[in-house]
Amino acid sequence: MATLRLNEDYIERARAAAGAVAAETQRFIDRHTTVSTERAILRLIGIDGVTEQDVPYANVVIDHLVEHELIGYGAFNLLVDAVVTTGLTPQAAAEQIGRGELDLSALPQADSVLRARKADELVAAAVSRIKKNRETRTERLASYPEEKGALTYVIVATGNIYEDIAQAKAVARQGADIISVIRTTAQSLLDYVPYGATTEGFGGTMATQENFRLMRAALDEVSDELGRYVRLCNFCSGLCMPEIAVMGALERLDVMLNDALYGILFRDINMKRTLIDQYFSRRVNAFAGIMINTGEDNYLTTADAFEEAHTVLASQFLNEQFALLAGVPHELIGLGHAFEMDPARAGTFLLEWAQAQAVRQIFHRSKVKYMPPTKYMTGNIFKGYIQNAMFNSVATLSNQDIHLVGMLTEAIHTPFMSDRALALDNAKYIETTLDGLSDELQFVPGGKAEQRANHVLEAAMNLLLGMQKAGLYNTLAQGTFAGIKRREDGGKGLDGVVTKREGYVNPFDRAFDLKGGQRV
Amino acid sequence: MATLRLNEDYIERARAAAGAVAAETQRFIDRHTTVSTERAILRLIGIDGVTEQDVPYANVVIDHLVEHELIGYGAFNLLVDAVVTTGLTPQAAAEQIGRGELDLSALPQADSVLRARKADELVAAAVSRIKKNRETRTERLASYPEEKGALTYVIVATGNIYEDIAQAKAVARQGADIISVIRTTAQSLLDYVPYGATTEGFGGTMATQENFRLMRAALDEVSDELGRYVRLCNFCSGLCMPEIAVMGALERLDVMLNDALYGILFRDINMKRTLIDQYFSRRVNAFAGIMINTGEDNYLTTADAFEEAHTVLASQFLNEQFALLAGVPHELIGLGHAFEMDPARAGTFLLEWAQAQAVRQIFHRSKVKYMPPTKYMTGNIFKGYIQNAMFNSVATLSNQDIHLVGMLTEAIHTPFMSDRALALDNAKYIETTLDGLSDELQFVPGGKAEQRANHVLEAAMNLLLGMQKAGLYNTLAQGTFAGIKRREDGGKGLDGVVTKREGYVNPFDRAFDLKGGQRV
Amino acid sequence: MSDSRHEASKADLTRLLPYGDTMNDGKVQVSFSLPVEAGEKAKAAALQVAAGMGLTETQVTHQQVLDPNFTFFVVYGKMNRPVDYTAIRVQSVGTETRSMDENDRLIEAKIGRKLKVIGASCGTDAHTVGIDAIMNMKGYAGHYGMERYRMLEAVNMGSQISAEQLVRTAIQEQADIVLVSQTVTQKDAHLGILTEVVDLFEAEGVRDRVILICGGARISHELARELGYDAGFGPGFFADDVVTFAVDCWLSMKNRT
Amino acid sequence: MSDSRHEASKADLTRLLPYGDTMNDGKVQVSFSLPVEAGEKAKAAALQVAAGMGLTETQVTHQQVLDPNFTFFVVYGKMNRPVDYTAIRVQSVGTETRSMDENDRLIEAKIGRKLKVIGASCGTDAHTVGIDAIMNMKGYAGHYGMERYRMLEAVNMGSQISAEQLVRTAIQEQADIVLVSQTVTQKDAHLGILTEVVDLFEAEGVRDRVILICGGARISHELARELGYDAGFGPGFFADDVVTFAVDCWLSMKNRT
Ligand code: B12
Ligand code: B12
Ligand SMILES: Cc1ncc(COP(=O)(O)O)c(C=O)c1O
Ligand SMILES: Cc1ncc(COP(=O)(O)O)c(C=O)c1O
Repeated sequence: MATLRLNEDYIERARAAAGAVAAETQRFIDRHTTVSTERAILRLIGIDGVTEQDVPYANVVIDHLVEHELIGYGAFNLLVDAVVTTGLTPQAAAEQIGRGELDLSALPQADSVLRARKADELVAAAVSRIKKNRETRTERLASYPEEKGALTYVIVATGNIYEDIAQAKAVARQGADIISVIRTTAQSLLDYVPYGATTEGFGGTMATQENFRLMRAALDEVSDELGRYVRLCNFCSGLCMPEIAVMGALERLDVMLNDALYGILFRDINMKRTLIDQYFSRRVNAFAGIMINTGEDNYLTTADAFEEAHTVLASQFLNEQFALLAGVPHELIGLGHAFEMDPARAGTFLLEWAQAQAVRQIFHRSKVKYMPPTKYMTGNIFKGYIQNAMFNSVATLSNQDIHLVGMLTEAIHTPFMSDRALALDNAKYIETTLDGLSDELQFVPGGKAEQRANHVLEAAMNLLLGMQKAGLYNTLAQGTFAGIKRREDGGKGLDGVVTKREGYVNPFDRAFDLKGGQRV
Repeated sequence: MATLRLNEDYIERARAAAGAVAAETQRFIDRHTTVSTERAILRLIGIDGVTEQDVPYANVVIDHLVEHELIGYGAFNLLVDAVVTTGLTPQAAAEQIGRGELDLSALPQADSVLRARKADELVAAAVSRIKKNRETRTERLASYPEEKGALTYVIVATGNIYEDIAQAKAVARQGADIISVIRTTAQSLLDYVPYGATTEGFGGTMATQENFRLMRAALDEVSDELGRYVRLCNFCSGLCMPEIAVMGALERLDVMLNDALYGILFRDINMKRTLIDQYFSRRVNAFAGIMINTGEDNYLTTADAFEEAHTVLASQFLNEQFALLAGVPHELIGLGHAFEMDPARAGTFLLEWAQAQAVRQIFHRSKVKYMPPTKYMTGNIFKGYIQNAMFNSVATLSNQDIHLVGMLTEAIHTPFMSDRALALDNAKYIETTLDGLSDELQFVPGGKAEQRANHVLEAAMNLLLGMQKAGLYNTLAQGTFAGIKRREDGGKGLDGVVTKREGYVNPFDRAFDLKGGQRV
Repeated sequence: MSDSRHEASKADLTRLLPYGDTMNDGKVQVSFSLPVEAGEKAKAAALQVAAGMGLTETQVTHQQVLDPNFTFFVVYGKMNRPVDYTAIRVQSVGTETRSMDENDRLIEAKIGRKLKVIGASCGTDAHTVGIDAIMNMKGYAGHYGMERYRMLEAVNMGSQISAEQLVRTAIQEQADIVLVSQTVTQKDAHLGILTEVVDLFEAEGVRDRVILICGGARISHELARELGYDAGFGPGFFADDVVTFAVDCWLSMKNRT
Repeated sequence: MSDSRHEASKADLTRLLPYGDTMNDGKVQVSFSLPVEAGEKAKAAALQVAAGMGLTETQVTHQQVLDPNFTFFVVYGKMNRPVDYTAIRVQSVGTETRSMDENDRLIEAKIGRKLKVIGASCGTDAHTVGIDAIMNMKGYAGHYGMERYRMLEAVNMGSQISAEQLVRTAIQEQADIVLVSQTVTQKDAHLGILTEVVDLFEAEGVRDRVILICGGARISHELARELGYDAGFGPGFFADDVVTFAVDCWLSMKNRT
C-alpha cells in the first residue's frame, strides 16, 4: 500500500495530549452517573416493558428515585434492596413502583449477605446473556468463510421496521456487510427508549429493543442463506446512549455509532451528560464485543473539510483515548472520517487520499470507518454517482476497514432499494478495478500528499496541546469542532446528571471490564 | 507525471521494424494510384458538383478515364491537356465529359509551355486556398487565449447536418474542444462522395463538402462567441479517403480520423486500395495542417484489450511510420488507443493506466488520442457513467492530448444533447479533482505497471519483427489485428487500384510536401 | 438528402415535448423498481409501466435483480403529451432581487427603522446549515446572511426549536419577519410543524403582524403558500432574495399596525 | 408505533406499482431535456411533463443548462397507474433452453441429419460481434457458438452482406435456418433491411422452407414477429437459445418439404 511518511513525534505528542484531556475528563466522569446510565443498569437486571401510558419501567423507577433524591446511591443498590426485601423480581418491583404500590424510599435495610448474593446473581445473569451473544457472534463468524477486505456498510431508513427488514435483506443479498438502521429524527432527544415493534418514523426507524431483535433475527436468517455474517448497526447516541448500548448487547448488535462528542455538538445535549453516558455505553459495547463507530464525519457537514481536517483528526485522538479509558480494545474502535471536500476545488483527490491514508496509519491498531460525500451531493444523481466513485476509489486505495457506500440520491431522500444496489455496484466495481493499485504506487517523498498529511497532523497536535491547557469544556465553548459552540451548562439533559453519593454502586462497570479493572 | 521506465531498446527496435514494413509498402504505394486519389486531384483543381443523376463530376471524369484506359497517366495530365486545348475550365471540361461532349481519349497534344503554365496555375490555386485555410486556423488560434490541457472531443451523429449544428454549438458551449461529425453508416463503402447539405443519415451524417462548410461556419461563429477555437473533425476513411482529405483541406477541418489499416479491417476494403489512398490523403492532411487520428481503438471492440494490447501498440508504430513517410509532422499525428478492458476483471485500472502512459511516453513526439469504453458499456447508464469516470481518470493521470469523452448511453443510442453534457461534466470533474495527482505519484519501480508496459512493448516489438519478415499483407491475412483476416486481393475497391504509367503525374504529391520532397 | 430544411427545427412552445437529439423526439429516460422477479415478464411489466406513463417506442435498456422479488429497470422512451409552455405562469417569489445595500437603503427610506427577524430550524429538525445560510453573518456560497444587514436585527434561534418556543419568542420580541427552516421531509415530516407554527400565530391572533417565511431543500413557494406562509424558498435562494421579498411584502401590507 | 402490521406489505400483483422503499409508493426517476431556457418557468414545464406522465408528488431535483435554449432535468415522482401483472402474457421465444448436447441429440434423433445455418450482418451494418457471438466456434461470454454444434453446419457470411446475397446463398445452400443480425437502429435503419430479407424470401416463394431468425441489441421477439420473422433475439441470448427455438420450430412445422 502506498504509505505516507508521517511525523511520528507529532503523532505521539498528539496522542499524549488527547490522553491527558480524556484522563482529566474521566476524573469528572468517575464521580458522576446519569439517569440514563441508571436506566441502563435497570435494563441489565431485567427491567423492561412500558406502562399503559407507554412509559418504560426503567424510567418509572429512575423517576421515582430522582423524586426521592435517592438516585445518587445508584439504582442497582436500591433495586437489590427491594428485590431482597420484597422477594419480587426486579420487573415486578418496577411494575409495583409504577402502580405506586412500592416506595423505594421506604424500604427496610436488606440483609447484607442475601443482598450480596442477589446482586451477584443479577449481575451474573446479565453477564452471561451478553457473553452468550458474544459467543454466538464468534461462532457464527467462525462458521462462515473468512472475511476479506473492507466491510461495506449501508443504511436502511424507511421508518417502518418491517420495511427496513425487507430492505435490509435485499441489500445483504446485494453484498452489504453491515446494515445500519437509521433512527427516526426525533429519537435522540427523547429521554426514554420507545417500546416494541414500530412502523412510523421520519428519516429513520425507532431504536427499540424489539426492533433490534426483529432485525437481528432477519439478518441471521439472511446470513445463513448467504453463508456470510451480516452485521447489524444502530445508534448508541442521544439522551439514552447507555440504554441503547444495553439493548444492543442483549440483542446482539455488532456495531454502534457511539461518539464522545457527537451529541454535544449535533444534538445540543449537555456535555457532562454525554461524556458520562458515553463512558458506560462504551463499557457495555466493549463487553458485548460490539464495535463502536465515532462520528467525526459529521463535523465536515458544517465545517469545511479542507480547512478543518485537523479537527477531525484531533477528535479521533480524543475518541480513541476515551474509548481506551472505557476499556474498548483497539479492534473494537472504529474511527469515523469522511470524504467531504468541495468537488469544485482542484486537486482534492490527493488531499482526501492523504487524509484517509494518514488516519489509516495513525490509528493502525484501530479500525477506520470511511463516510461518503454528503454535503456536496446534489439532486444531480449522475454527478453524485461519480462523486461516490471517487470516494470509493480513495476508500479502496487507503484500505479502509469499514466502507460506508454513498447513495446517488443523498441529497434527495433516504435510500430507495435500487439506490443501495447501485451504491454497492459502484463500490464493487471500483474495488475490483483498483484491486492491487495502491501496492503499485508510491507517494512522491516529501510531495504534496505527505506535506498535507503532516500539516493536518501538526494542526491537530497543536489543537490538542491547546486543549490540554484549556480543558475540554472550554474548547467546546469556542466552536472548535464543526464550528459549533456549546456551553458547559447548556444543552439538553443536564438535569439527568447525578453526583454519585457515598456507597454508590454500578456493578457492571467492573463486571464489564475486559481488562479486569485496569485503566489503560 | 508518474512515468514508467520502459525498455528503450525495445522501443527502438519496434520502431525500426515498423519503419521497414512501412518503407517496403511505400515502394508499392509509390508505383500506384487509385480512382479516389485521382478524383481527389480533380477536386483540387476545382472540379465539383454532381450530374442530374447525382453523380459527382469527379467520378464522371475518372470513370471516363478508366473506360478509356487512360487513368494510368494520371487525371491531372489529361485534364490539363483538355483545359489547355479547349480553353475550358476544369469544371466546364468535366461537365462536357459528363454530357458526352468531350472525349479525353481524343484530345490533341497540348503545347508543352502552355501546359506547364496551366499546370502550375491550377496547382498554385489549390495550394493557395489550402494555405489560406491553414493561416486562418493559425490566426484564429493565436487570437484566442492559449489552450491548456487535453482537448476534449465529442461526437455529433443526428444524421441531419442542421440538427448536428445545433448539437455541436450546444456542446461547444458546454466546453468541448473538438466536434466530430460522425458519418452515416453507409458512406464509407460508397465509391463517391455525396453532394450538398444532407439531412438523412443513420448513426451519423453524410460527409459532404457542403456539410463541412456549414459546420465549419457554425463552429467559427461559436468560437467567436466563446473566445476559443472549436475544432472540426470528420472521417478521412473508406473508399473516398483522399477526396475527403481534399474536402477537409478546402473547408478548414482541423482533425481527421485517418488510419492506414482501419478500412481494411473494419470495412473490408481492399488493402492495396487503402494503403495507396491513405498515403495521398495524409499528404493532403499534413499540408492543410489537419491532425490525423488513427483508429487502433477499434481493434479492441472485437479483440480482447488485455490479451491484444500489443497489437494496438504495433499498429501505432505502423501508423506513425506510414504518416512520417507521407510527410505528416509528429505534432499532426494523433495516435488512437482505448480503455476497453473488461470491467469485471480485477486490477484493470493499473493495466489501462500503464498502457496509456506507455503510449504517451513511446510516442512523446506525437499526440495521443484516448477513446472511452464502448465494448463493455451496457444499458445500465449508471454503471456506464462510472466506467467513464475511471476512463477519465486514466486520461487525466496519463495526460492524453485528445480526450474523447464517453457517453453513458453508449450502448443505447447516438448521443442525446444531455448525454454529451453529462459526459463533459464527468470529464471536467475528474480533471479537476485529480488535478496534479500524477505529479505526486510514482509507479513502484519494477512493479506491475512497468512489467505490464514492458511486456506489451516486447510483444509489439516481436509482432513487428515478425511482420518485417512476413510482410504486411501476409500479416493481415493471419488475423493479427482485431482478429480479422483479410486477403491481399479481397475486399472492396481493388478495381480502383491503378498502376502508374510512364509519365504519370500527381503534382500535389510534391506541392504538398512540407519537407520539400525529402523522405524521412 | 432529399430534405430541404435549412436549419434545425424550432421548438413549438405551445406543444413542447422533451428533446433527445431532434426536436420533438420526445425522448425521456426513466428508472424504477418493481416488486416482482426479474425476467421477461418483469420486463414486459416495466414496459407497461412506461406505457402507463404515456411513453411509446420504449425499450428496457437495463434490468437488474435487487432481490428475488424486486427488479430495477432503466427504460428509454418517447413522451407524447405536449405541454403548453406559453400558458405557464410561474408563481414566483418576486422578480428582481435587490442587493444588501439596496435593501438596506430601501428599509431606511421607506420603513425608517430596523426590521426584526427571528428564525429557527423547528421541531425535531437539527439541520442548521440552511437557516444559517440565510441568517448568519458569513452566509453561504458567497452570499452574506441577514446578520450582515445594517437595517435588520436578525436572531437565529438555532435548531430543534419547538413551534411554541418560536412563536413565543417572535411575539415577545415583536418580530417583523419569522423564518422557519425544515429539511427532513421524509413521510411529510415537515408538514406538521410548518402547520403548527401558522396555527399558533393565528391562535394568538398575530398572524397578520408577521411576515412568515419558510424554507428548506424541498420547500417550494407554492407549498409554502398553501400552508399559509407568505413565501417559501428552496435551494438556490439566499438572504438577498428573502429580504427583497420580505421588504416588498412589508411595504404592500397597507393595514399594518 | 400505532400500526400493527407485522411485516412489510406484499405486492398486489393485480395492481402493481413501482417501488422506492415502501410497497406501492410508486417512486420513479425521470430525466429529460426541454428546448427552453432554464429557470423557474422551465422547471414548471418539467413538472408539467412529469404530470403528463401521470406522476404526482413530483420534484425537480436537478436542472442544468445545456445551451441557452435547452435545459436538462432530473425529476422524481410517484407513478399512479397500476399494471395488472397477472394479466401479462409474455410472447417469449421458448421456455427451457436445451444445452448443445441435448440439441445435438435431438436433431440426430428427430431430424436425422445436420441442419444448415446461414447467417450474416446485413445491409450496411458492419457490426459482427453479435452474429459472431451466435455463430462462431468460440461463441461469447462462455457460451459456445453454432459452429461447435455437431449437428449443425453453420456458415457465417460476415458483415455488410446485402439482402440479395444472403437470400441467394440461403437458397443455393438449401439452408434450414437463416440468421440476420442488425445493430444500427438509429432512425429505424434496421427495419428496411429486415423487411427486405423477408420480402425476397417470399418473392422467391421459399419463405416457408426456412426458419428465419433475426437478432441484435435492440431486436425483440415481438418486433421480429411483426416483421415476419419466426423469432428475434436480443442481448442475453446465445446459440443454445437460438438452436432450441429453431429445432422446436422445425419439428412443429408439419408441412415441411
Ligand atoms: C448536513 C446534513 C446533516 C447534518 C446536519 C448538520 C447541521 N448542523 O445542519 C447531520 C449529520 C447532523 C444530519 C443529520 C440527519 N440528517 Co441530514 N443531511 C445533511 C445533508 C448532507 C446536507 C444538508 C445541508 O446542509 N444542505 C446545505 C444547505 C445550505 O441547503 P438547504 O438546507 O437546502 O438550504 C438552502 C435552501 O433550502 C434555503 N433554506 C433552507 N432553510 C431555509 C429557511 C428559510 C426561512 C429560507 C428563506 C430559506 C431556507 O436556503 C439555503 C441556501 O440556498 C443532507 C443531504 C444533502 N446533500 O442535501 C442530509 C439530509 C437532509 N439529512 C437527512 C436525514 C434523514 C437526516 C437524519 C434525520 C438521519 C437520521 N435519522 O439520523 C439526521 C437527523 C437530523 C435531524 N433531526 O434533523 C435526509 C433528509 C431526507 C428527507 N427528504 O427527509 C437527507 C436529504 C439525507 C438523505 N438522503 O437521507 N444531516
Ligand atoms: C463494437 C462496436 C462497433 C465496432 C464494430 C466492430 C465489429 N466488427 O463488430 C465498430 C467500431 C466498427 C463500430 C462502428 C460503428 N458503430 Co458501433 N458499436 C459497437 C459497440 C461498442 C458494441 C457492439 C457489440 O459488439 N456488442 C456486443 C454483442 C455481443 O452484442 P449484440 O450485438 O447485442 O449481440 C447479442 C444479441 O443482440 C444477439 N444477437 C446479435 N445479433 C444477432 C443475430 C441473430 C440472428 C441472433 C439470433 C442473435 C443476435 O446475440 C448477441 C449475444 O447475446 C456498440 C455500443 C455498445 N456497447 O453496445 C456500438 C454501437 C452499436 N455502434 C453504433 C454506431 C452508430 C456505429 C457506426 C454506425 C458509427 C459511425 N457512423 O461510424 C459505425 C459503423 C458501423 C456500421 N456500418 O455498422 C451505435 C448504434 C446506435 C443505434 N442505436 O443505431 C452504438 C450503439 C454506439 C452508439 N451509442 O452510438 N461499432
Ligand atoms: C455518533 C452518531 N450518533 C448518532 C447519529 C445519528 O443521529 P441521531 O441519533 O442524533 O438522530 C450519527 C449520525 O451520523 C452519529 O454519527
Ligand atoms: C479511422 C476511422 N475511420 C472511420 C471510422 C468510422 O467508421 P466509417 O467511416 O467506416 O463509417 C472510424 C471509427 O472509429 C475510424 O477509427
